Amino acid sequence: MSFLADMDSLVAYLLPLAPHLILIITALIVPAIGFKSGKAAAFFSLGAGLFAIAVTAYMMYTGYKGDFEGLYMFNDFTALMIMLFLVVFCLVVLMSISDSERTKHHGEYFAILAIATVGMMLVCAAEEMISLFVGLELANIMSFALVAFKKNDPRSAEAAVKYLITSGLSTALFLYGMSLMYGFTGTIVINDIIYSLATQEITWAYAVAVTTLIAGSAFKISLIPFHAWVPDVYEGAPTPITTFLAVGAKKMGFIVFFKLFLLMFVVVHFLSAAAGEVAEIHQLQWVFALLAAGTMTVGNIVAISQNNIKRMLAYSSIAQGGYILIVLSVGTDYSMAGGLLHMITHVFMKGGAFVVVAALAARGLGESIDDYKGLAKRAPLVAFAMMLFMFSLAGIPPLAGFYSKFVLFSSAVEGGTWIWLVAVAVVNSAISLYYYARVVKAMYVDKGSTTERFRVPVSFKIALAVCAIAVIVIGIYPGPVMELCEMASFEYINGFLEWLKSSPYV
Amino acid sequence: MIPIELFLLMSAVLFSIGLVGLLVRSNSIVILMCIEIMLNAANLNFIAFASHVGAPLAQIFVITSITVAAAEVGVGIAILLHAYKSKKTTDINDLTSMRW
Amino acid sequence: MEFFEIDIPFMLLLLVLPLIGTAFCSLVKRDANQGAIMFSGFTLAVALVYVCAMWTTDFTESFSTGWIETKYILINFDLYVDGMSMLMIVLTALLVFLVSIFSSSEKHNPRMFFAMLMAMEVGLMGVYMAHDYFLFYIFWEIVLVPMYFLISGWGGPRRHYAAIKFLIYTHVASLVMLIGIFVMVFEAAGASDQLNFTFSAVAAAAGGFDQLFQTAAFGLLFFGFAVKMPLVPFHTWLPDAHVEAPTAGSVLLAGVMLKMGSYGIIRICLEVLPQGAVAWQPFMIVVAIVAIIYGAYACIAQKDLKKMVAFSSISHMGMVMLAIATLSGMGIGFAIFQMFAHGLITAVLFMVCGICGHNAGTREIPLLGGLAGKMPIFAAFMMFGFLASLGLPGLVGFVAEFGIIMSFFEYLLSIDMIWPIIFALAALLLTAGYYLWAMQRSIFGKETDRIDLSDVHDVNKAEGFSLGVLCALIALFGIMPSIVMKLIEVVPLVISGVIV
Amino acid sequence: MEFIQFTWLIPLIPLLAFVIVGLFGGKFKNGLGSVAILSAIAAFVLSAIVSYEYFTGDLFAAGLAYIPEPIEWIAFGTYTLNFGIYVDSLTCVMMLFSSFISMLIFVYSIGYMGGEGKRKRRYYAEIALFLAGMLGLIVSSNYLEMFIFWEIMGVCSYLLIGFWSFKHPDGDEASVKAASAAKKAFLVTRLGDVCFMTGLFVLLWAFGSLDFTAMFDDPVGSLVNGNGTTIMIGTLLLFGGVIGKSAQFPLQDWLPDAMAGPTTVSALIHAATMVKAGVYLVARSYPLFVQNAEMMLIVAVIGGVTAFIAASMALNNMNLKRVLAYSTISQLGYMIMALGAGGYMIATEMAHGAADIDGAVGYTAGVFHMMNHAFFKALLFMCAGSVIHAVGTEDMRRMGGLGKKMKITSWTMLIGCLSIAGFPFFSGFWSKDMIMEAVMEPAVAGAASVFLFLFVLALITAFMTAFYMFRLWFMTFAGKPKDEKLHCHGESPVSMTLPLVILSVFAALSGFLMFFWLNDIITFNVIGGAFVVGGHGHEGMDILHEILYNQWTYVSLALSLFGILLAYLMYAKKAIDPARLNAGGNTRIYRALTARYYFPQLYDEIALRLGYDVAKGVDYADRNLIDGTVNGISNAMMGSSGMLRKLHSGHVQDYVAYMAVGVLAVFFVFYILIMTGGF
Repeated sequence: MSFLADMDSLVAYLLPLAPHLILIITALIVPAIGFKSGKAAAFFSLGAGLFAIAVTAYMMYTGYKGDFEGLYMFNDFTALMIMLFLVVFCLVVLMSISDSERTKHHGEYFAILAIATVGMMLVCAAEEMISLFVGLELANIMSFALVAFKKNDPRSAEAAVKYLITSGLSTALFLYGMSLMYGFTGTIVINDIIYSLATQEITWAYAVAVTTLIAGSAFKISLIPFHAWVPDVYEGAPTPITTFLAVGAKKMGFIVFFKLFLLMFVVVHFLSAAAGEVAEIHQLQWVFALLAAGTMTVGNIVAISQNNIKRMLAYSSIAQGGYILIVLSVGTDYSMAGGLLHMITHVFMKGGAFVVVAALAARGLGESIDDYKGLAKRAPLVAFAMMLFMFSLAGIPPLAGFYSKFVLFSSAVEGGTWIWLVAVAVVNSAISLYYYARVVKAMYVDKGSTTERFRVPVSFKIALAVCAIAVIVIGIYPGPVMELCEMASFEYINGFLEWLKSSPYV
Repeated sequence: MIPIELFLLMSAVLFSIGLVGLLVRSNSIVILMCIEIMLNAANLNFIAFASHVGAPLAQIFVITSITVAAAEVGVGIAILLHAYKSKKTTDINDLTSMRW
Repeated sequence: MEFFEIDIPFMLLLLVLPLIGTAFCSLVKRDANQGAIMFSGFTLAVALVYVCAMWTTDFTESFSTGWIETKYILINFDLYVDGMSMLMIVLTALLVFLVSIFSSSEKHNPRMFFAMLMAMEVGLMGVYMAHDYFLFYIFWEIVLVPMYFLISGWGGPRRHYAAIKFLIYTHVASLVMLIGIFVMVFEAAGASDQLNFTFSAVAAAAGGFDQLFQTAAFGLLFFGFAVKMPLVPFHTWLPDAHVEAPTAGSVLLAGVMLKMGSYGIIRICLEVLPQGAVAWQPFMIVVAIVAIIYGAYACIAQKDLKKMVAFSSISHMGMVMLAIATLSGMGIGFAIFQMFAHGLITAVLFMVCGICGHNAGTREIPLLGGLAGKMPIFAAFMMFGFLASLGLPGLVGFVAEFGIIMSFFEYLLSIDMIWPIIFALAALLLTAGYYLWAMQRSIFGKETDRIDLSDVHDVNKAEGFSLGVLCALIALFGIMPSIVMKLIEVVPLVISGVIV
Repeated sequence: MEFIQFTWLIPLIPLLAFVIVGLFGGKFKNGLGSVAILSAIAAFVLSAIVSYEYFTGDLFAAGLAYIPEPIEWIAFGTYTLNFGIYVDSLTCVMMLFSSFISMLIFVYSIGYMGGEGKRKRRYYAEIALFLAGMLGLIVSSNYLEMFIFWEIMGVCSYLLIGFWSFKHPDGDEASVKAASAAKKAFLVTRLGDVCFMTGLFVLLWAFGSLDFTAMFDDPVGSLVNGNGTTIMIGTLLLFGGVIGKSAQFPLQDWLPDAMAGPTTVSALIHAATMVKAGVYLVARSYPLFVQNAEMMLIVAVIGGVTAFIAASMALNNMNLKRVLAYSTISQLGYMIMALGAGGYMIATEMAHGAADIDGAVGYTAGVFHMMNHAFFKALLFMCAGSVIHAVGTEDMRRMGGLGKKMKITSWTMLIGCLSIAGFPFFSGFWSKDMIMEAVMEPAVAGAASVFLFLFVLALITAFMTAFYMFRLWFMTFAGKPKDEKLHCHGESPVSMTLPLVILSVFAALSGFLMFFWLNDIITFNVIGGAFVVGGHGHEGMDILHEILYNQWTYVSLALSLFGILLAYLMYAKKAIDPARLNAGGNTRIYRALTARYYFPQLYDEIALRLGYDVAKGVDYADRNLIDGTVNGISNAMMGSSGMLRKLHSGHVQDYVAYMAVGVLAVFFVFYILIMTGGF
């Protein structure tokens, strides 16, 4: 009996890491399957991903909150993010099932994918710097490998090299920042770091530390001017991996920002409120505002003149990063909810767009926008889905992208300080409409060279269907998802405030 | 006892050297080494602080980061090899097929 | 009334029928035009039943159901219909029905074409019924997409330029409007951290808005609406869009889409931000006068018949703005009247332009001449439309113009400054001038030899029908304006009550 | 009272005819002209019955008007605008002669427009609408209603003047001219109409209503806002409408051009309907006009000047119809002048606080002359029409000696000329002398020396009228044919000559009506401070006495006789060569007259500068400034996009450099913010 009891305790002990463990185990098994057939490996990892989602959802549903040795925690916020990454994982796996670009090493491919996902999930869950760093690097290193996976295409290798070097620099910056941070704070537990960051008066060394930290994670989010690698890598990488980077790895950087800086602002405001002063705006919020404005502007403007659709989407996802960064400058839990929501919708619309690209590539269509002319005649449903994703990205109602932008922008209006930022964002999303509409026009209005129809592989069809339905449903009935995000953000920020109140600091 | 500032200065110099190398050298292997230098500059910081406040956590961090760096280099070399196979060069200035 | 006890589905019909129509038209193998005519016909019937009910008892219908309710956001699916929106709804239903008939012989990708028409109808209906800012904005934006496709898919030579210009320009405007909405909603929410996007909630809190805030918010919203109307100098998307758009597109664009702007001003700006309106009144007056005169003058210089008509609708929407800017119950009433009248008249004008371009092969006035000989019926319709548009008494346009200038006159008397009335009167003269000039050069005079008129044919049955119905209505409401006025009476008195 | 309550049918019958003809006329060969004619006859008969009932009824005896309860047309704000019927003696006279003459003209059209084929339908439809407009205007019971019909008439005139705007019998040139003439007519009258409309605004604001009943009894008392000055402004604006419609100075210019239309249309416009509407408006609004003496002075002066100028322009014109057109303008000037003079008397007396004012001669004379003029001008135009119908040209220089070929036409036309020239005992004689008297009255009363001047103008005009009318007659009918090529196919068909004969009777004798019937009908008195139209007239014998024992009568008579004689000498006897007088048409005055005192050039210039040039400027600004800005922005976007994308050079070390720069930038921004403490 004691054994069973031990089993129970063991389960209880590992429960916070359940989703991670599922994927790790998958990663260990998949290569073995992969030797026999790539498809089987794909379906196995897909199943594992779905199972992990189910488990996470159930844990969240039961309101489970857990902590693993003070290293990793499991709460609504992490659960939501973990599910997000798992969804990305499943999406990418779906896209990879019949990926003609990959010739061999199917098993390894999915294993690496799983490990990368685990890395991102660890970042969500990390409670102190080491595990954060490990998670980041795990995801990073795996993505180099994945980017290079298109053996027969030199562009893939080039992309991998560029990614390797730039991200190496970012890692160095991040690590350097953390080291200095440790110097000031003498701790690597994030909550303590946040508190001392918020309370310490700011010296130039402090500024260096913070700057390098920002730079390190700004690379992941590809903020201006840390974005230069994005178009090349997105173009060169296998399309599923591009998706993985665009809708997955990007979010990792945001989570780092949320973990370090958003909470820091919360503390600042909380303390000033406690001291009965008016909450003045932290300088970093201005920095983030400027970064956001610059990012969305440059991203959108450069995207106008892109002819390769993958590059165009790359720039558009840079711009989307800019939108989400608004959260950092606003720093309310409402805006954070908007940010999370936009992350989720972004998964589906941008992911969907890439699925279309991959699906068409699987049928030998090029990546230039001109190759999409007359698509509405050739593959009506795919074209329709693509139109949905484009308009959703542009923020045309009643689609998911519109609603998340709606919440995001509206949150920035509060207080009136950031209304200029909203204005910039608004103008930008108008500009973005130009190049999104360009794709739609190519598909629906322009005449194609040929009109013979073709059908895309079923796995892509499923992926498309999932994304399209998600985009429509979230657009028309965003209530539940919105509630999830609000719950997560509220729980995240308030949980921290609770900790702060109970902590010896106040 | 040696003042901590010296260590910080040292690591800063190391970091800068790495960055400059990263900027000017064209051989991708060397660039990889520069990155290593920068990482180690950070590690030096950690060690310095650790000995300064006498906390073990930082040393754990250093060990971890060395491991990670090793992994990174491993994958990095593999990728460079792959690039060399397809492009027959280790000069990153030849890797400019994707631009604009 | 008993009949409307079961009104929940009944009111939604106005949205659902076109929606089904859209799906139907895009899915059927052929005869999409029949589908469009059928569904728009049903919608029209429903709208007419409503308007009759309204005409007997001037009631206002509303329908509300929860939609999105979270910790931070409350958005309801609220619909509300009163005289003003009813007029616009009937107009929409009528015009969509008529243009579906008018262009029922569309050859190029008819399924898509008629699907787009029906989609337009959904959006327009929604805008005029929505009573929740989120909903309002959604429909407001939905309208853009089908119009974009109509222009860029079935338009003239420069259609891509015109379409994208239309899309971006109006999109920017609506986003600015959206900011205005956010600002208002936040102000209304006050301390509570739940943003309530329903009209009713904002209206309830509107009393507490202070002058400065109202002025600012009014500015944001007004810009959004002004681009849509459009007012000079935010109008340049309109002529291009009109010139390139297919006839059906132009008719809906000028007939009901421009009205969205003025509708918004009356429905939102004036009801919620009266003090802001007062603060902006001088500006509005000036802008309106500029639009009127500028539009009229621009018309004189135009070579393209359709472009001329486009500018004329800028001028006439300026009239609407002028009436609204008087901020008097009478003025707003006649603004609505003019919106309705202009909707009917401009539809005729654009249909005529379309026929001219299609049958005679060109719309360039210098190339035309003496068409009346070859196409008498066309000439008759054209003349009727032009005369109606220049405000001939006995036709609907006159009533509107008379009332608008009268209310403007009263406003001027109230501020002891009469001379600006000159502009309004000059506009009347200019309008007559460019219409008569265009008529003289296009349908009168010696038969042109610059284009080949050997095989031109007169209007066909479908075109004749739609034009005939419109002309009949123009005459009817011109002779018995009280029919329309009775519906309007419900609205502006309420609003003018709000005006401080 | 049975029929009078069906007065609303009078305008409605022609309106129905318009609808019927317009819809179904195409099916029939003669375009359902019969329907139009029948409607005119019906309208005339009905108006005759109505008039009879009104005059025999006790309302007339009581000096009241028949005003049934109006129906509400539209209500807004505090105002209610109605549609109603207003029948008093003025209404009756107007509708009687206009419907009667229109009826004759319609009949005449059978012959005249015989050759039009399919387009008869359009013609008949439009003239029916025209008549409907006029009758509606006459019976309407408030100004807005009046304005609506007024405008409808304007459109009809536009359509009818432009009837030949494509496929003109005289070829393309003429058709282009017709089109532009139609446009001019509409625009000029539109200018007047805008004044009219503004007047409506002022009055509506002042009285709070536009119903005659509300405005006419003691107007100053029934004011809601404003004062006498407001009425002055309002009436002035109304009179602006009159100037446009009745082609008074300075807007007289459109009427001669309007000759481009068919002659029947000219007859309709000049005799029965359109231009009379202006005079009618003045007569109808007398209660408002007489509130201010200055107002009436203005009216009178405008009338006198118009009369003189128009007559002078007719002196040397060679176009048959244009001469008639000028004569119309000048005769209208007479009427307006008379109304002004009469009103001036009343106004001054009212200003002195007289409660009972004996009816103004001016009013009677003006309306009376309007009726007579209707008869003889219709006659003249129809004669001219039948001449043109016969010879196919309007140029008098090519005519001559037609008298032998067209007996009836020439004789009837002679009657017309005598009548308009004021030859004794023809209708024109009486009314013109009453006008002289009316103008003289204030002059001798010393109220204003202006009237002396006007009187002189009137005298000269009388002389000129006689001269140019007979010049016309002699050049056309007397002598021998000048142009051999000109083929004249004899007398016109009976459908055309019959109306001529009937009208000539009226033109000759209608003047005598004044002595036993009209004297008690065309009157305007102030009794007990209230305005009374009709009744309380002078005895016919008194009027006769007045005229015959007035020395000025003989002066004017002498002048007109001299004019006739002069014309005879110049154009029939050829004793005097006109060329000697005007140096072969090279004197400045001659050229000024042929150029109509350069009015057309002036107006064209104004229209060009104020209209087209400004429009060009606006268009330029629109294309380049406003739209240029919009396109400029988008181009700037494109350009910067093209430039920025070049930064992505593909060299990874550049990317690293950007990152390094980025780090520094973030650091410095952050540090500066720390120093400055945020924005």
